[in-house]
Amino acid sequence: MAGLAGRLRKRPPKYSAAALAWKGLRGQSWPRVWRDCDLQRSYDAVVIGGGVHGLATAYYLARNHGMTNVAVLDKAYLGSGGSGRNTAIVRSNYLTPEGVAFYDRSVHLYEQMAVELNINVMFSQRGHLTLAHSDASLRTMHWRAEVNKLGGVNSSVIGPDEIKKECPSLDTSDHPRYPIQGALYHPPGGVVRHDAVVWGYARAADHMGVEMHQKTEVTDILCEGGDGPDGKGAGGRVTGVRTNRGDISTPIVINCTAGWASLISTMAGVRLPITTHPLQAAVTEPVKMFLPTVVVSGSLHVYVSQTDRGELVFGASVDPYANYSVRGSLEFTEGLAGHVLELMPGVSRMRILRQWSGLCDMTPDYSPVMGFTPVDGFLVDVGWGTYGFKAAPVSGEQMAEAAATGRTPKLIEAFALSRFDNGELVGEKGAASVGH
Amino acid sequence: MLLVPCPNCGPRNSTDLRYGGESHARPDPNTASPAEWRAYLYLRDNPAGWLRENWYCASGCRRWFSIERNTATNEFRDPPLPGNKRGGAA
Amino acid sequence: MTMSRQGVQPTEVIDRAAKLRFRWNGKRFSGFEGDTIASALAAAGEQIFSRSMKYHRPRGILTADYWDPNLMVQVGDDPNVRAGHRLLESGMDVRSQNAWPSLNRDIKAANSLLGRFLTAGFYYKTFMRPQWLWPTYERVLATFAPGGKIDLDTPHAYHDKRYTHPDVVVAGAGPAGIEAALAASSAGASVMLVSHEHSVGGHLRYSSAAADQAALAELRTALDASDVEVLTDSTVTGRYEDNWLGIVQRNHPIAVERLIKARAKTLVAAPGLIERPYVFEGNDRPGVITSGAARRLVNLWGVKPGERAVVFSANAEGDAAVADLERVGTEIAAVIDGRTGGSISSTRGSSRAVDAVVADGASIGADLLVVAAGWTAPTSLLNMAGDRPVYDPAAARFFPSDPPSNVLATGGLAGDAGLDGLRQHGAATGRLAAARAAAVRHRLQSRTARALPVDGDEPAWAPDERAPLGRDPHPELYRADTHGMVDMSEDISSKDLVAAAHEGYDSVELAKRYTTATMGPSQGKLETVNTVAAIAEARGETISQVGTTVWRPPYAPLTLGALAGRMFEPVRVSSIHPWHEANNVSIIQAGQWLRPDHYGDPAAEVRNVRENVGLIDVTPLGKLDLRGPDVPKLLSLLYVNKWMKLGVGRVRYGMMCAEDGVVLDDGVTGRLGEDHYMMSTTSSGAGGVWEWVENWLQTERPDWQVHVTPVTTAYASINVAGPKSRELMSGVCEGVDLDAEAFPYMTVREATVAGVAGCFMWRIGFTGELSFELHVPAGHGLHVWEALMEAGSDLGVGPFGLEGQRVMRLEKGHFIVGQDTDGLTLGPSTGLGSLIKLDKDDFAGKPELAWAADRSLPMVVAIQPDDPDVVPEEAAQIVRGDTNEILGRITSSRYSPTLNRSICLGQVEADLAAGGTKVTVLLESGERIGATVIDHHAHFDPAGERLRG
Amino acid sequence: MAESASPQGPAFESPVVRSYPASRAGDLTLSDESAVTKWLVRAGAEGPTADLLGAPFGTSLVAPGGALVLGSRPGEWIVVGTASDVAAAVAGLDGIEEQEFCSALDWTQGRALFRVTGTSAARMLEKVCGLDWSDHMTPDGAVVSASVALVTCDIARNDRDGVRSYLIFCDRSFGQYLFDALIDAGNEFGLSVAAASHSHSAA
Repeated sequence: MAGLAGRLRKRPPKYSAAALAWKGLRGQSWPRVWRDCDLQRSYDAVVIGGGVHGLATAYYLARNHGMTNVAVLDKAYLGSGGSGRNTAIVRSNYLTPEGVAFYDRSVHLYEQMAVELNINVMFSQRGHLTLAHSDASLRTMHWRAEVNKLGGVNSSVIGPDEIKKECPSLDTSDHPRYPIQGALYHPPGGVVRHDAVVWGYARAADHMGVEMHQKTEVTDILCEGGDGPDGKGAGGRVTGVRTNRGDISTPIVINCTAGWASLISTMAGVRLPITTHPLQAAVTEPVKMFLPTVVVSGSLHVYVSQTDRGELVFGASVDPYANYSVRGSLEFTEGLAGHVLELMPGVSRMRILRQWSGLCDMTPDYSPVMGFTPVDGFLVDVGWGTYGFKAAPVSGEQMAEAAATGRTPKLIEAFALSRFDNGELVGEKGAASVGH
Repeated sequence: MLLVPCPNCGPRNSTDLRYGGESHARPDPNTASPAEWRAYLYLRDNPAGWLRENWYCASGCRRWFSIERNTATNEFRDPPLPGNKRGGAA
Repeated sequence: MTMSRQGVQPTEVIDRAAKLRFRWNGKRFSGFEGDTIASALAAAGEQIFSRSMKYHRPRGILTADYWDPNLMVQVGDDPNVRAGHRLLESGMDVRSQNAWPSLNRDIKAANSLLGRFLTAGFYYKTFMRPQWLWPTYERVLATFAPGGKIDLDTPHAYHDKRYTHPDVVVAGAGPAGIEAALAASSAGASVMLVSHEHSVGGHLRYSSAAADQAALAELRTALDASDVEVLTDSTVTGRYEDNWLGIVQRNHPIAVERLIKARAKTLVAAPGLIERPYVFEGNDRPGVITSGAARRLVNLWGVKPGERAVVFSANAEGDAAVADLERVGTEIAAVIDGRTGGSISSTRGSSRAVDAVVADGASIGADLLVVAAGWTAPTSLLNMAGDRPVYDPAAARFFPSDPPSNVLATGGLAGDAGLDGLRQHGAATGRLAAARAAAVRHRLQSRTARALPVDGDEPAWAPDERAPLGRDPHPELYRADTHGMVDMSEDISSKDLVAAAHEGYDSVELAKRYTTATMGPSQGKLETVNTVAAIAEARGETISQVGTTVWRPPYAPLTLGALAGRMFEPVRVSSIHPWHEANNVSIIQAGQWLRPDHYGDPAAEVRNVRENVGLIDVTPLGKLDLRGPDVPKLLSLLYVNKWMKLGVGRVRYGMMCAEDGVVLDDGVTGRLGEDHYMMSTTSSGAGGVWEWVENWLQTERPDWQVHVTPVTTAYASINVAGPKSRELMSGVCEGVDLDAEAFPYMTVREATVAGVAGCFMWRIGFTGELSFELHVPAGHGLHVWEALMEAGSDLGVGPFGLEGQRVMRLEKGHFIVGQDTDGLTLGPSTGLGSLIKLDKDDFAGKPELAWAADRSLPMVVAIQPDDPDVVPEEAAQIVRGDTNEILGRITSSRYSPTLNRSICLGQVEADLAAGGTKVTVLLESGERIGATVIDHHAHFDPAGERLRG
Repeated sequence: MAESASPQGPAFESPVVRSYPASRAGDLTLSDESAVTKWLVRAGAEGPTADLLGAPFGTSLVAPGGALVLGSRPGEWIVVGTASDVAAAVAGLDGIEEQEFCSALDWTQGRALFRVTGTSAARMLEKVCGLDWSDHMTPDGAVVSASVALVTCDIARNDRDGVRSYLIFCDRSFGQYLFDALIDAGNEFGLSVAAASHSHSAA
């Protein structure tokens, strides 16, 4: 841990109501939430991507494995990618046992996050409804509920009357084109203030000596011994990364990017089962609270929740064609509005205020690609599709363990890149519904 | 709404077409190794730039065609070629 | 501040003869036709219109237009209405938002005393413990949510949409925009001019200068005489790929709001400029207004904004405001000139007093403070086109840098000039837009088969030879020597922003996210540049160094109703549908199809089929007409089994797998003639299989001679099933020998049924009974169905629906693709592995299916609960004993009226697939029951004697 | 290999089963022409069949005998008219089979056919279809396939006496839905439902 002592800092003031009051009275200001550091020539590990996954990985490397000589590199600012563009939904009601166990751990970590990181991430476990509009989707809901229960996850199928009780704004009559026949109800599901998660991990990692480097773009990954050009590719090992701020030598590089996962992995000569599609989202003007739960409709490809500020936040399924531009489209908001009004006719006078999009790395089996690659020292935490945010804490924890111990933790064995060589894909593909 | 230059219909709204993904040759099913076949099924170049890909003019001429598009800027390189290779698993 | 209506103004837009009565917070008010809600209230002396989000500070008019953050009101069930823009209507019920118990006495105003503690982002730093209390905290915080109320009973009023393809769309109808539209139109282009305001003219509308009024009259006359399509009270909300534009029309006669989707060949962006508030202590006090607000109030609605005014002016508009105010008798206490270093430090005073404190500390008594501190260029449409506008400190605003060449900027967005200069630039822009549109049109026509042929080469892309507009120098006035509100709708002060920057949230995006500045209803139209300026100041950098944030669509908010429009939801019905509807049918939606689920008693329908004969309408069954010499090769390529030797009149079952070996679809295909086949697919798979077939033919085997035509609804499909079906058919059928030997199972014949020629009759069925599947020319489907019903009346014929069929197919153990299989189910898992012929040269998915042979795969099996009365839920899990280890699941289950017991299909791990294996099924109730895997998929008639009958 | 013409026997049942008030013929009229004989011909985009039928992709013409031939796709034609007119138009195909691979099938039962006529017909279509209906992009005689109210249709511009008129073909099962969607789109322009014109070739 070269130079660690030199860069450790005295613990800054904790956040609390008392501290707020004190500083308020004294008119004092708060210290920087994380430091600006010079880029070192060498680190024990380099994490590419300053989003929730990269920051959580760095945090757990330091907290659980004492690896603090770690740099997190982001080509823009922290949380500038999917972390700040998602709809902040957290749930664990997946279809497969491996998925359920994994996301259940994530929910558990989210529940403790505010205290552990000493920042209010506003995890609002308001309940999560996945609506079913057909026999087929209702069957899938039952399937998920049964697997969830076996995994110890609170999840059950409820009927239109109970749905109406949980969420009065939904049209549970049999009139609409897509009548609501039932829903998978998941009480622990909810929403989190996504930016706070970014800042919380960054601040906590910073306290332990991890360095956050913004506006630091990785332009190449340096390898030796691989079967490809420049020693890249299978059989080789990582020696460092090249950035717009100079070269860094490191034995471990962890690709925690979304949207650029293929491009970064190509730098190490690793090809991925990923295509990148934008996922769009939109927010309305605020109105007084009326939507108590998170509502998802797989068949209608829409999910919606109301923020504490009173806005409705919407998302849909990814754009139909592969694309790296995040400009957003009109047809997205049109389809979205139509589907929302199918569910909640009463909101037709609410106005869309802003739309945006983020990049999603879609895999063939709707499951991530995590862990080791054919290049020694190059790890991936990618392919997060539309469900990366909810997995951030557990991914960070597991990736940190993999990087620190050199062994694949049980919880992520199913998500190994090698499954695509032997054709043993993850069964989340069985659930034909948007992954929110 | 992206305009996709269909070789038969001319420029059409992207919602009139079905996206067929990256174009690449289908390996010989009788000689392909598991690695080759699964690369064909699953692995993608996914570049941020020029990409040859397949489209199906579903609402128009109902013809599959292959064309180069820049995935960062959404420009197309005319003219598209009819037919060409398929885009992997259904 | 005391506003009041004055004498008639030459420029006013109100009709004083037309009085409109309305309610404001329950009290009666009146205004005139042409008033906005806000101008009518202002004329009546109202000064507080809303309470601020966090501190609940009283707020009055700031800009008196669409973007005014303080004028959000509730009108009936319509929340967040822009009172500065929405025209007054008789009988409106207008209420203030975000105030409790009343606008003038708001209890939460106490928050302002806590301001120092409620700094931006304070909520991130507290409420962490005790954790169990957070939900309570959250509920309290949520009560601070701003905005109006929605009425969940609001009906989805009529909305619809329109597509249009004009050559040129001009966004903004100020003098430059109008000239651009006129010039483009006279150059032969089709033009759509979109005015955000209720009438065209831009800033000329509220200028009292004679020259401006003359020009306005001239422009309006020219527009009326032109072919330009003018949309008022409409906004170009977004510019998307290839100049695809969203335009919201708020004043359409038949639609509440109409969304227009325009594919413009060129777009002219002429939105003008938005006046920027100035940041100083007390800048959000009612009575502090922009110079534009003052001029609009006076000139458009004849409202005197105050009795005694201090005017802070840094530009000509501010000076013009002074003249307008004097004309309506507002006493000008002082004019402080921002161009010569003058400044405002703060305002003092209570209720109606707005005393201005200037730099030297002197206080000037007044009830109105008019501020003209500069402009924000609303570059939104350019941002959406990929442009990154650049900041010019000398002019104190952003300018376009390099937009795509089919997007042209003019008017204040592009630069400064006198009226004539602006008009000339607008006209030049219009001519350029028309010239480039002509080139685009030429290209479109030359590449579109159906279009009018064009002769000659495509016109060259017209070069931009417009004389550029100048840039008037303007002082950089963002913040005075005190701190004040930057974002009025979010209650974010410059102090908050500086603190956030010092805390490390020092990029514009981070600061925005942390403080929520610019996130409110005006989306930064007023706040963005002041926000950037505050961050730049905190970082000791220039605005150019800090850069700006990206403006995202929409430019102006639009309702979900407008975006949804008419919600087109195509439904498909068979030609027999009218009969079902007249016969107590219970309909089930299957994708786009409306299908009979049952007619009251599905169990009885099953028994009737088993004992007598039943009819089911299976029209949605996918049907592909295949013609040509190479059809057998095609079938061999797409199905896993063999097809080269299928004789004419023969029918065969086939299973399709995708290239990854996963089951894609199944069905029977029959050979109708030498080179003529009919393929049937699952109902849900019909569209996908057709595309799949075309894909192989067009891309992998283009040399094959096969023509594929979807004929799913060219035929009404009726399955006649039951022991008495042959007897029934013999009564209505001509031209075919129905005898079992002449017309055996798995064959097809052409026949005339009930006088309808050209029917195809297949000896197949899903029910396991002797059955005839009729494909009747669709235009005669109802006739044939009714004829069968009549002919079979003495045989006890009755209809049966999908539910009955589901039960019978389950009794027979037929799996359903997508229910008993899933997205990972490989061909052999269906139990039909013997169908897969790996000795074929090639077929879809062959390699995976070959390798699958060596893998231990989950299997589809028939399962019977040991207790015949227990029906496990579909999706009930199969587990190992008392553990939670999942070994499989029930995929289909029903109570069989034929066997009087529960029956299932399920997927289990390979080592449980053998007949006789005992398994444990976990019911939803939590109870675990025993069940047995049976050695054949068929629970009923495994030998298939009945269907061969 | 042309099949026998549409089956004789009971009367043809249109997919449009609802009845509509017989209102005065407004400027804009919609009629249900589903009973008309429609054949689908397939062959190479160039070759003897293409030469016989004329009407390259995107265009239409009136065949000798009066049937309307639409170049609906490359190497694909829809022939519309009375049974005898259509039979006459496709009669020549039998001789061609030796020269190239071609096929023809009677599609009368499979496709609904509507005609909308009136000066505002294009404005009406603008509400349900995203194509450019201007004279330079879709002149009289033009043929195109597109989504109309989310149903894929073949559309031919076939003006009547100089007045804009469009033939719209869709899968029979969508017929009732599409007919109602067109009526809704036309209300704004005073659309009225007219009786089938039984005149299907160019004026």
